[in-house]
Amino acid sequence: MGRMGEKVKSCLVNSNEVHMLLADKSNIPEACSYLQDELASKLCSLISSDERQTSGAFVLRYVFEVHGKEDVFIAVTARTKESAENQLPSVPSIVKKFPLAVFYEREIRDMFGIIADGNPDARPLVLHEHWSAGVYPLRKDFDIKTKVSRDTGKEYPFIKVEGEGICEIPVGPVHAGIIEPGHFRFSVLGENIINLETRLFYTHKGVEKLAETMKLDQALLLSERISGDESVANSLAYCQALEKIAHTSVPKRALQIRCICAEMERIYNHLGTLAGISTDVGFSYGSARLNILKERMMQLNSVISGSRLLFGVNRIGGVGIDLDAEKLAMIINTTQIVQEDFEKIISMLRTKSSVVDRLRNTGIISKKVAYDLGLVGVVARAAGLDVDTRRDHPYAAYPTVSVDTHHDTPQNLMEYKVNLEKRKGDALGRFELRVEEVIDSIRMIDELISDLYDDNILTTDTLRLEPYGYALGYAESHRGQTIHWVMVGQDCDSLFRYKIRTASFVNWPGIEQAVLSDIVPDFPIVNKSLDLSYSGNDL
Amino acid sequence: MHLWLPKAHPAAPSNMSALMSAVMIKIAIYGLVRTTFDFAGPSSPDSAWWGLLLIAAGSASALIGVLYAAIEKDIKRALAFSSIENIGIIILGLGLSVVFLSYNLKSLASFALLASMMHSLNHAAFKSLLFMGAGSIIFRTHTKNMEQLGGLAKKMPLTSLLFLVGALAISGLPPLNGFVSEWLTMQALLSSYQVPNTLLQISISFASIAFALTAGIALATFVKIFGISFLSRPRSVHAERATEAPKSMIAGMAVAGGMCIIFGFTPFLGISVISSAFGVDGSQFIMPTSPFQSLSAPQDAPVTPASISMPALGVMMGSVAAAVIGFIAFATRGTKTVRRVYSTWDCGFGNLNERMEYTPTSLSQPIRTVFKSLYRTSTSIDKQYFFGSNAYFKKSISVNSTSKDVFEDLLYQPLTGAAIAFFDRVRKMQTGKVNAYLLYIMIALLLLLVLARLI
Amino acid sequence: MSETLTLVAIGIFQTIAIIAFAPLLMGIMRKVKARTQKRLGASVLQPYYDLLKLLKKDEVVSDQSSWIFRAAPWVMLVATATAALFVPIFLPFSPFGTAGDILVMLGLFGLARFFIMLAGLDVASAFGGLGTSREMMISALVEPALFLTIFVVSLTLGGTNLSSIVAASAGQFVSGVLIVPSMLFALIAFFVVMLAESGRIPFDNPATHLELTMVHEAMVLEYSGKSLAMIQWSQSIKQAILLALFVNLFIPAGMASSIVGIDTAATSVVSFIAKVLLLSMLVAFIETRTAKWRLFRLPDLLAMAIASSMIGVLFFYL
Amino acid sequence: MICEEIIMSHKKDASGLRNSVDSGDSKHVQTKIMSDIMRDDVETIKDPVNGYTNSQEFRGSITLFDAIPHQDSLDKLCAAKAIETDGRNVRLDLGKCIMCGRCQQAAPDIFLIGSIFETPVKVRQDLIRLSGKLDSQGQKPYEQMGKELKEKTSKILRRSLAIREVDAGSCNGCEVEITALNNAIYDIERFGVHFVASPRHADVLLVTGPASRNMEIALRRTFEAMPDPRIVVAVGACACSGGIFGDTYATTGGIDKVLPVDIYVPGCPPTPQAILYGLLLAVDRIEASKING
Repeated sequence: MGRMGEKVKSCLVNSNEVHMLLADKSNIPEACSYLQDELASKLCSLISSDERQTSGAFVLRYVFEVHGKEDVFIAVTARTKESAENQLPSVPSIVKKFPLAVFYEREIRDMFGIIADGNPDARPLVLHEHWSAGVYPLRKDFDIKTKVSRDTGKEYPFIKVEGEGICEIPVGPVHAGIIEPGHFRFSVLGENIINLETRLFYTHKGVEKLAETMKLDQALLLSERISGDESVANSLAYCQALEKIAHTSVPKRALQIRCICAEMERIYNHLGTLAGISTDVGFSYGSARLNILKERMMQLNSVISGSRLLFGVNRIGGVGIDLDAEKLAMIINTTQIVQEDFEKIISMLRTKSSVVDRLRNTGIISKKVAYDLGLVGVVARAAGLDVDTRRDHPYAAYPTVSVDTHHDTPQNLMEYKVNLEKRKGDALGRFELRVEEVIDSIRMIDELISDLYDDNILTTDTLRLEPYGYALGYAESHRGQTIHWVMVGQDCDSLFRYKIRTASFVNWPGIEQAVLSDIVPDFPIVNKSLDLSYSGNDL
Repeated sequence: MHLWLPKAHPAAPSNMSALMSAVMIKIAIYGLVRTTFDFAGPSSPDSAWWGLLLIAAGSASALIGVLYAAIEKDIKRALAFSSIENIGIIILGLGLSVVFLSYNLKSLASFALLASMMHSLNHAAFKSLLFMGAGSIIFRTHTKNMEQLGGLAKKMPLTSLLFLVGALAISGLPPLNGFVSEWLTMQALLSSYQVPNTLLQISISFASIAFALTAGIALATFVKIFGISFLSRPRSVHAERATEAPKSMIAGMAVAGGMCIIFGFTPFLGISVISSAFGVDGSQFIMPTSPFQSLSAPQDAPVTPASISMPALGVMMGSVAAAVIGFIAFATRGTKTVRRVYSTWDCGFGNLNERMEYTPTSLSQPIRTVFKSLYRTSTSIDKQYFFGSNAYFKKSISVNSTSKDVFEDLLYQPLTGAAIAFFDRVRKMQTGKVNAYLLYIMIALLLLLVLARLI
Repeated sequence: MSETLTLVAIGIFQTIAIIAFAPLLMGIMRKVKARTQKRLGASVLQPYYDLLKLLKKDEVVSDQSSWIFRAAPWVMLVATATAALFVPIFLPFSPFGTAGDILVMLGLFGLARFFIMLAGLDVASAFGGLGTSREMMISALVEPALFLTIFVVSLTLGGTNLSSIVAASAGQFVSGVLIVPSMLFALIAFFVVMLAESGRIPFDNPATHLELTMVHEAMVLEYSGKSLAMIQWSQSIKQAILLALFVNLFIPAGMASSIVGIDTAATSVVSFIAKVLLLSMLVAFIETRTAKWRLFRLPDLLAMAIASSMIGVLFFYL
Repeated sequence: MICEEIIMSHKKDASGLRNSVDSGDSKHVQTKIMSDIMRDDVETIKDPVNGYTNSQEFRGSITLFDAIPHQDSLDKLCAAKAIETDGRNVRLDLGKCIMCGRCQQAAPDIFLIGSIFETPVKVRQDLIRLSGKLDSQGQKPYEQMGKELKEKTSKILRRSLAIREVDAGSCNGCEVEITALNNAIYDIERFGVHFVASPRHADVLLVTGPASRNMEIALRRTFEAMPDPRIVVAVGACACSGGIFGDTYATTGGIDKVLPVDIYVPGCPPTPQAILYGLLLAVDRIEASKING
């Protein structure tokens, strides 16, 4: 940290997190660049919190994930406050170097009223144009019950593509299929997509603000409902953050059950996505068959957790469900049957030239775009980035499972690296990767079950939290890395700030890049193959 | 007494000049017919090459003309390209006639000639209608660029109705006149199996592909021209402020539209005019003399020929329409349904505007893509970014697409240029009074027919 | 005179039959599709329930639409129902054949299509335009494929008059020479054209719910109530006509050549129904087996159909 | 339980198929696949509403017993604020309940969670339980007034129901379950129910989520775009009342704050059976009294 020495006021280490407090907010861009360039780390979240009551300023934390072997997160922390009455606080923007920061900075401006100086995109993000100005919901002085008046007549300024013959196709927020709401504005010349802009946050329901009014256990239920199909991953990240603050050790059996459920979640969602891709290419037979398998998995979910979407699996300090021998046998049987059927259906899909043709070279996300935008999960891996939170930052029982068989031996690793370079980042690549992950997940479940500890499912320790303690919790959902930052309140039973950054939030900007070489009718395939959550993004 | 071209708008081209053109072009065709049949010598298989040449030239001209009409965004130029297409079809019929004559298939030859001449007669009717309609549009909106038009059906209801008649007719849809002559041409093409020369037979079947493709694209083209100009939302202030064309213009179009309908339902009127004008021997194939007699292909063939009867078709469509209306009324009896007006479905976003409806360029883009080798289009996208080459922050995007092409430069530019220059000269004859124009049309038509009779 | 009247009565009867049973055919195809997807599927009568419901529902029309939008469903239904008059169905001839031939039928389909494409543009939505522009491309290419198929058929069977060609086809089958190479190639082309014309996979996905991928449905997104019912009905009539034509042109087995006896007529009716059912099941089954093609690969498929007919032509001449 | 049945029924099937996949010969695999397609054993369950039970563990309907709560903080316990208590009586709003099961753990003498789905209702009040008894304020006068109109509606829509689904801010959980209605197991199509792309074609507006503020206008516009007669079905706790997301700056607290709701389907998320029940109830194909279990 030599070069940054005098600019860093203090440094604090908390398990695998390094928090460096900057002396002045003007050093933010320099510090961030330093972390990316010198330490090969990647911006993975930007957290703002209103700590005016406790420390007299808004605090911004730029969280970096060190890329490589070490399991370390570095948070650049800076403070900012209103310099004068009626003037919004500001920080220097980092978008010039970090294009992925644009969504974060726009979000912080909407929710906290902190301006990012130098960000050319000053359009509202979370609070749509009809919200009246001067409303900053995540500030502590904003009451959650406030009903903000509605302004009329304002329009969101989409980029207007100049040129004769260009027309715009507005799609959404109410889509034709059974999907979540979001608005897509295509500028097209006939079938060719010239530009695409997304307008999201239709499902914004104030999750982060709501969490601040809840007790810890209630917020756990909320975290499951950030995105209904990622309930295990999100609640896991939340629980792990709290357990990290309290330094609680969770029983091993609970950790294993967490992993089993996390993998089951991955399986049923990947099956759903693959079925969706099959529907979107108009191959209804494949989707019908895959949906049957998905239904099987969901019925299994219902048996083991009491909820078809695996709600209620995680508890702070353990899990809420136990798996007896009967249930374990059922998991093994069902996954085996699903796997056999699945392999059969996939081998059929692969022989259908009409299916493969529609996926190949559709929705290409290059490695450079994936890196620049910091994409995560299947999308990033399909583009050739070697990222997987389960392996890079092992949590729960993943250290004991062979998550990634590619990194076992040098030969495998070599082969895998070559394979990575060949990946094109198209819909077919994402399709194949999901297929692979389904099989991998079933293997991991087998491994976990065969090695299941006989132990408690909930820690017997009491949760020892300290006021305003904070930590990062993270997990790899089927969409990719989800990172939650939890800061407990003064009474140690409520939340002071809960910042959720799901995989979808980082992956959404990728879609605007992915469609540029495609035609309009292929957009649904691109969209489905990226498998993005709106609710997890909009919060 | 309406003045058609106020002096304040000298740039606005006249629709009447265009109408004249529709007739004048036929004089050139007439010249070709006479040359062909008078100087091509006695009928012998050796002269089939001339027919084949005409077929080739006709089908190529038809196809290329319609392809250019399909992507054109200037309404007058689109109609001009469509004229090239139709002349192609006329020449194709002529060529067929020559080929048939060379093999001494007299009845087929006269049938093909009839098809060709019917088409030129019909073309005169619907193309003058369309040109007049275009003229009215230009007169009221001061633009001939379809990118600026739209929504005129509500502003100019009568014009839109008449233009629709013309568009349906030129697309060869029943029960209008365009269908009759296209039917005749198709039958002439189908009869080509009677030519005892395999090479010719196969060549003609290739011409059939071109002809059918032409017909298919022509339909798409006129969906585009009518749909873009008259339907959806106005794309510019000019179109927004448009009002119904003056009565005189409507009257002119109504005459031509009436001809499209009359020649459609009673093709025998046109046939008798043509056969008397050209002295075609009508005895060799069924010549309908009464409204309900059907029109048939020549009976050289060993099997029952194809036939249509347009009046019967009209009666049938009418009775089916009555039956449908009756059935729907019966099926919905007892239930009172309401028709409510609400904005177009916008996926819940609201604020639909004229930028969110299809433009003519976008509409024809799939066709442009399919035939891209013929168009050689180029599209350049210019993107400006906030941070140099950082492609994630777009400042502005502009698109420029062109469809310059060798065909256009070498062949059609001079041709259309000459045509437009010719129309401009004709325009000088205008006096600005509608009856004078109508008189011109009648004189021109009569002259044509009388000339034909005399020579 | 009475014989003419009988003929007319039979003609009207078979036309009404095809119009009335067209939705049933749609229902059967959906049922087959459902069964191949391991589903029970809707009742085969479901299309009728849908139509009846729509007839009783209110309409919501766009404030941007003009009279074209309101006229289009009527024109569509009248044009397709009139086309049904020309098609020989149970018998190898239609008494209305003298008024028009297969080209008239195509012209009527073209008329219906012209209006629905205009209706797509009329409502000023991007989706309507999207559907219209795709339909423009497909229909422009279907036309030559279909015309060339007719070319082959009329060369082989003589003329374009539906009654005479269907009769000729039936006659040829009796004499045992159905397998004419040119007809085989025409059959392939006609099958492709039939899929394209009735908006089925791989051209269009009749079950799609995505505005951006639709062709036909994108143009009718704005229709509701009675108008929608008419459009759906005419769509099913068109499909039924094409299936009937396919069956009668290429597999005329079992068709009575005249109306001499009750038993031959009955055989004719039964065999026709059996053939159409089999064919519609085949179409539904093929739909299960293929995905929708990329939009700009469809011209290749139609080009293949054109080429196939052209080969048919060559076979006929050489 | 069901899973076991499924497993049993497929064990034989699966073992036979594994051989085919392992055989390696691609042509062989092809023919096997072909024969597999041909053998269209229907997976659809007969009566998804009554003849089909969830797993024993499933958290569905809640029964309320007449017991005096011994815990003061019972109402503070519920994350969705579904429980209200004055110390003696307990008022449970099933329209808010997210089926987390915390109340049963805290007070098993009052709450019992069953494995059957909670029954959809036509009147919001019917979702409120007061110490085991149905709230007597259930009947509303306007219900009687609109009865004739509703009967006409259900008569028209009885055999054919087209659905436009709108997500008004849900967590995607309800969407997963609504999508499941289309799969071969539930196969909603056989009831004449299908999903359509355009609200112009729709009879039912199936809404999920707490009607987020950002979706409010779009939701209204979708409803306006539908032709009469039309039915609004609120799916899930969020749609019924705002659920765990409640009534905040970003939500409106239930679909009935925005649109007139005809059917409330409780649950978080409701099972496909429950949604199907709600749809059939909307067109009177199921009698409201025929509550299973």
